[in-house]
Amino acid sequence: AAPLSAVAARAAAPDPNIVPVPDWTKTLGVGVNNNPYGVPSKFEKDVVRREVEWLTASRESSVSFTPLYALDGVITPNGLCFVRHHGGEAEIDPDKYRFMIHGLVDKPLVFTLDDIKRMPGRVNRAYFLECAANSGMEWRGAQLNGCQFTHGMIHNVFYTGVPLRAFLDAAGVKTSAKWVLAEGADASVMTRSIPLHKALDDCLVAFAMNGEALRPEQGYPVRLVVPGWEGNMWVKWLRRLEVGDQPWAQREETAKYTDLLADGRSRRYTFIMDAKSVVTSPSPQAPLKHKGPNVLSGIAWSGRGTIKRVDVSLDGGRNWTTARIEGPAMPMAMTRFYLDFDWDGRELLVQSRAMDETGYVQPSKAELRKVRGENSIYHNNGIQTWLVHGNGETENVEVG
Amino acid sequence: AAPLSAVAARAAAPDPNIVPVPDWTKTLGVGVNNNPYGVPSKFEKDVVRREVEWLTASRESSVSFTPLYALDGVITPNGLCFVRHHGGEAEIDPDKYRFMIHGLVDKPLVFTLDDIKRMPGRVNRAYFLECAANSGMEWRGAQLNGCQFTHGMIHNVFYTGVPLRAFLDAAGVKTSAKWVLAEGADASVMTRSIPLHKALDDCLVAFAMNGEALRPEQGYPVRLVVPGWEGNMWVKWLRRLEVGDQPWAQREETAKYTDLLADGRSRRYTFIMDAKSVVTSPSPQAPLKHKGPNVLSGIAWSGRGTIKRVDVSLDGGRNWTTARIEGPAMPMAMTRFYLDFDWDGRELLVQSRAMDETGYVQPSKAELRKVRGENSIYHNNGIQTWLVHGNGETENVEVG
Amino acid sequence: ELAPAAQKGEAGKKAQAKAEKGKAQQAVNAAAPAAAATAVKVAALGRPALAEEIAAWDIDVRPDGQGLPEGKGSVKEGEEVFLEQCAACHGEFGEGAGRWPVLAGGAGTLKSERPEKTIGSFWPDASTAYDYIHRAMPFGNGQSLTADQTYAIVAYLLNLNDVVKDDFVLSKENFAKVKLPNQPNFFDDDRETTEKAFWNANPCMKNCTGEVKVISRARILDVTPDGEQKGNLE
Amino acid sequence: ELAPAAQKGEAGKKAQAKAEKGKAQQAVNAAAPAAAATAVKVAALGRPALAEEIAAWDIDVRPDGQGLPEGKGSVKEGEEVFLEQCAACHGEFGEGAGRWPVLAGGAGTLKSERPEKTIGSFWPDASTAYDYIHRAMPFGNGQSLTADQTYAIVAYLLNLNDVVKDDFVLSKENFAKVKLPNQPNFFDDDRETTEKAFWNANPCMKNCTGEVKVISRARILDVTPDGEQKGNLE
Ligand code: HEC
Ligand code: HEC
Ligand SMILES: [Ca+2]
Ligand SMILES: [Ca+2]
Ligand SMILES: [Ca+2]
Ligand SMILES: [Ca+2]
Ligand SMILES: [Ca+2]
Ligand SMILES: [Ca+2]
Ligand SMILES: [Co+2]
Ligand SMILES: [Co+2]
Repeated sequence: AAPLSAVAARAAAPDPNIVPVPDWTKTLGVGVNNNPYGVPSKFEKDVVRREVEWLTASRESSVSFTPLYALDGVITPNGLCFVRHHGGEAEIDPDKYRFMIHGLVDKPLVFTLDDIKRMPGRVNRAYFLECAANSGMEWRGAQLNGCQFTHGMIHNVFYTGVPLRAFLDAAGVKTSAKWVLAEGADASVMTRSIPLHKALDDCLVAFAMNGEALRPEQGYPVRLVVPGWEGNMWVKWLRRLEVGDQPWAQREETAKYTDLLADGRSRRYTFIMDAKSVVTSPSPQAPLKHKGPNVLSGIAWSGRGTIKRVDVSLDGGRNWTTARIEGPAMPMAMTRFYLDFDWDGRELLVQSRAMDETGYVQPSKAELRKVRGENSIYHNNGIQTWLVHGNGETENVEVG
Repeated sequence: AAPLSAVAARAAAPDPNIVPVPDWTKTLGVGVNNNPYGVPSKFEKDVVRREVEWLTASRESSVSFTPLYALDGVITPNGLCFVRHHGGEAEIDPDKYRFMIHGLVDKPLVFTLDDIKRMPGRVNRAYFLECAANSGMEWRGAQLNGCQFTHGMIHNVFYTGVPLRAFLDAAGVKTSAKWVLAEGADASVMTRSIPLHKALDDCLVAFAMNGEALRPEQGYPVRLVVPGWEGNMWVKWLRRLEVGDQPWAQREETAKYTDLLADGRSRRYTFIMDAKSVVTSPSPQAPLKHKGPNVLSGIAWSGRGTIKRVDVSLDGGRNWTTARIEGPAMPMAMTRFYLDFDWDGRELLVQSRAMDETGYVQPSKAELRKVRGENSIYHNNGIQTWLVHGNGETENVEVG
Repeated sequence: ELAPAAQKGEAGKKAQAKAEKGKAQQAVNAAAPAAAATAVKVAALGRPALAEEIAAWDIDVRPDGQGLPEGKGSVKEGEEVFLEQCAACHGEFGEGAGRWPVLAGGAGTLKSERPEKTIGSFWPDASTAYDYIHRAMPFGNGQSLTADQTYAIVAYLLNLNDVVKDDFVLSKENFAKVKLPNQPNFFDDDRETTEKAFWNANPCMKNCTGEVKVISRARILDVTPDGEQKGNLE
Repeated sequence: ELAPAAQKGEAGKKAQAKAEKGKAQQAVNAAAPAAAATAVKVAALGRPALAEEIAAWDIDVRPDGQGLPEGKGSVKEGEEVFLEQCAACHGEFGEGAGRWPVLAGGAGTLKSERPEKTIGSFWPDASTAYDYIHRAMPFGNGQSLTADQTYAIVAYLLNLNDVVKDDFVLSKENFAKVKLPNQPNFFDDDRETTEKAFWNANPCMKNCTGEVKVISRARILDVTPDGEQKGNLE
């Protein structure tokens, strides 16, 4: 076992990684355009999206999770944004892409991708996208040993796009309109009903993410952005918007994405993602490796606005310390927090608790179960606990 | 030729991309984890970094340029960040990585990568990195027909790292210290002298970019971040920091990165990158394709702080309109601007002019030549002109 | 060193010298004044959608019957199509094969520890079954069923769920009469009222709980892919 | 549907039931109070660097001679090594082969249209040649030259640049005496003074120029890779 002292030991002999000079300093590396489109270091090959195969019957209707434990900062790299499909990944020729708007409008219209890119009012905004089923496997107790699996259905991306409002204005919305239906061009022909007020407020028709074209698995060439609301509504491969006077009761808003409570009743139209957070390091896939100084790193987000504060507990929720929010804290965007701490090797029960600008405080799992039971599947924003053992190994546990 | 009317024509027959329903809506696409680390759509295969082969004798000491014309928003995707090496791309095993700090310090120290990640005070910041030689080929007149080549030695990334100051504090800087030397572990063993005040101010020892580990071609596992200052100083594969009382007159700060003026004298230590901007669309690689509404998109940045205003001219600098800054305008970070405009097919001479928070106004090329001549190579921040022809084709030109 | 293209410079210089001055002149004179160039007419983008185009994509069906096509189908006919095209995944009686979804049964389970949420036990609207089956089933071959086939399959599934009798024939006309039993148990989002307690300006910071016990451990359940990475204390 | 792992749930439930309560108890009691956990000693990270380690990496040479190793080398010796290891790229007389860098000549060209910037015509400090050649040359095999070889090559390059005579022997001791001719022509960044005119709170917005002419066109020079993409007006 390592000594408890946090001071690094004096090296007895020169470090073989310093003397002699390493090979990479003595021979030329590959040229500047070895990869015209760059890829991560081979030493990072484990930092990938992962599936949980027992979750669904088919890989075309499944999910692969963001490796949150290995990421830092505020942006999710495009190649690591979690993926959830219901009919596989549509591969759309951008020249053949069309977007139709019709229903309760004065002029039903068809737009090409070029048309969308020519619309005035283009904006750039960072938003988190969280699947309402994120942490859904954890309602009945700790199940999956890694924040990639417990919390990896979230990503945070800078979108470039045009306010959906511009398209509604172009078509001319009739006064009787109250809802819109967004529809994808993939094999699931994904649909969701969205209240007109949200569509007119801050939704985007986005064609770029983190600076480049949308990725195919994120809806290339065009997806809907529905800030702060559950990810399933952010229709990918957007082909159609119908304006109507009532919701459509589509499968994804009735059979799914409704929240069954303990009394057998079900809450529907639970669009907003409540404030939530998770410590990404330490976590089961990112155990503590050293005593002494350590940096606890985590993410927090809220569908109701900006994260104002994150508290961290190292003793299972008995005592809390306010963490340092680092980097931009933008409304409805993932926010990074850190706690610098000194570890003497004692077991820890690590938790984080997010607060947003509306004063909402992320509840404990017990508090959440008390009002919702264990059968909601969706919207599990309860406080996560990681048990850090004396040897640094970290487990997903629940405390009570 | 297209009619001048900006109103789209009524389709005579149903669009074959709508009726019948496209194949991608009728058959399942690939599964959710087809690419555990995702890649762009095959339809975006031309959006890559490009070299200009005649520029240098060897591809290990060369540059490949960011395809700015195809990008939007404020972030540069990691795979498309321009690359400049002097000895190829070092491929470093993170477990064997070491960072040494010595010289005029109380305690010379060696850090592992884990040590760096355990340092308190980790931060997340977005900064542009511009090579001082960006636009260097354009001093004597319009040369390269595309903003990828004229302006593509810039990228903008969110870094995660530790203030360099923390390492200097740990080692204990002696009172006689005035400069530091940063050195890379690549085959060029790249070195630059940096004033101590900058090192103590806002420099970062960074290990992540845009949320994930640094890319190999950007210095994996650790690079220096020197906000607002010329890119060559942002030493990649950082292995060593020596503290001293004078600059080292290294090759990159004497033979190179000094600015030869018309009178034969040379300006040195020109670290700050002056305010600059360029219209990325339209541009030679992104011609106008339609009359009627269009979105002009561009980027602006300044090493002296935040971009406060960008003006756009469509008539070669005679008249200017203030563009819309869109998305976050962060200090020493790339800032996006747009101008929504209606094009009737007349020839345009497109320019943009950046202003920063210090009141610095990006000069015209003529103004710049007047004070510097044509032999500086570095720090060409003159206003760029694109000539848009009546058929939409766009050329790099200079006006006088 | 990134110097100007010296080797091509001479040719370039010459070419520049004879640069078409007339053309440049024109470019300048013709340039749109900045003011005019920024007057954008939004109405200019997009083109009118044709009725046939809307019809090709407007496949949704609402609870009030909007979107239902002409057609009809019996439980018996539905059983036939279902056995051919659906049963392999969903079971002959909608009981689900392997991990594929269960479509029938589950009545009375919604308050239990393991609710079985099917069309009969959970779904609020029969229109959703019509919409979804025509839209996305059979999995990988969506929009291949005719209207009559879809009516028939929905009739069969309603029958499996004890909502309609064995001799029932579903049609556009009688669709509105079909009511699913769990419909009354849905209510709209009320979290801001019922979960008001989660808004709290001063959450507890010190000695917030009594004794804290680990009550559940993912490691013991052991369903995580790849197992887990071990700690590596140095 | 992403439901809890029902198929493994039973085993899990049982396992949880017997979750080691003793261990959990310990975890809680032993948890560091948050206050203590945040007291970080910065000094704790990093370990002292050994003298041999510093020596292995501290290869820089400064204009004042700091960093120069013991050793010496003559122009003649330098010529030999240079012809063997350098001339293939840089030419026998430092004149450069193909596009590889020129190392000698260029005197008097700095004000001309095509300045030739070499060690002799441009570089301010001879120490830079020592530092860089030992650090990074021969290209792809840096740090392979001995101190004597490096002194000799620098002597040879100084000689090619007419800075030292043919019989010169460069050494640690006489290094400080070598002065490069262009040294006095370097001055520190003064843009905030000399380019003060670029700060301007109210840049011109209307009718700022007279007639605007295209005076230079990249297309005519035609040195762009891949040629260019054509416009595609519809
Ligand atoms: C190859 C397997 C397969 C076949 C064949 C198939 N399905 Fe499905 N079915 C699925 C999958 C997978 C899902 C879930 C898709 C998802 O969640 O994205 C599903 C979902 C459904 C649902 C929704 C279940 C729920 O609870 O939300 C219904 C209803 C359904 N299928 C009906 C049918 C009918 C009717 C047919 C035949 C016409 C059919 N299926 C054929 C695989 C299949
Ligand atoms: C295989 C080709 C090659 C060989 C052999 C080679 N060099 Fe170089 N040399 C280069 C390249 C390429 C550069 C420019 C590197 C850069 O800019 O990153 C360079 C740069 C230099 C420079 C700096 C030039 C300037 O203006 O900044 C000097 C001095 C130099 N070499 C000296 C030498 C000496 C001395 C040797 C032999 C001991 C040598 N070179 C062998 C390719 C070579
Ligand atoms: Ca409809
Ligand atoms: Ca029955
Ligand atoms: Ca295990
Ligand atoms: Ca030194
Ligand atoms: Ca001579
Ligand atoms: Ca050409
Ligand atoms: Co919901
Ligand atoms: Co400079």
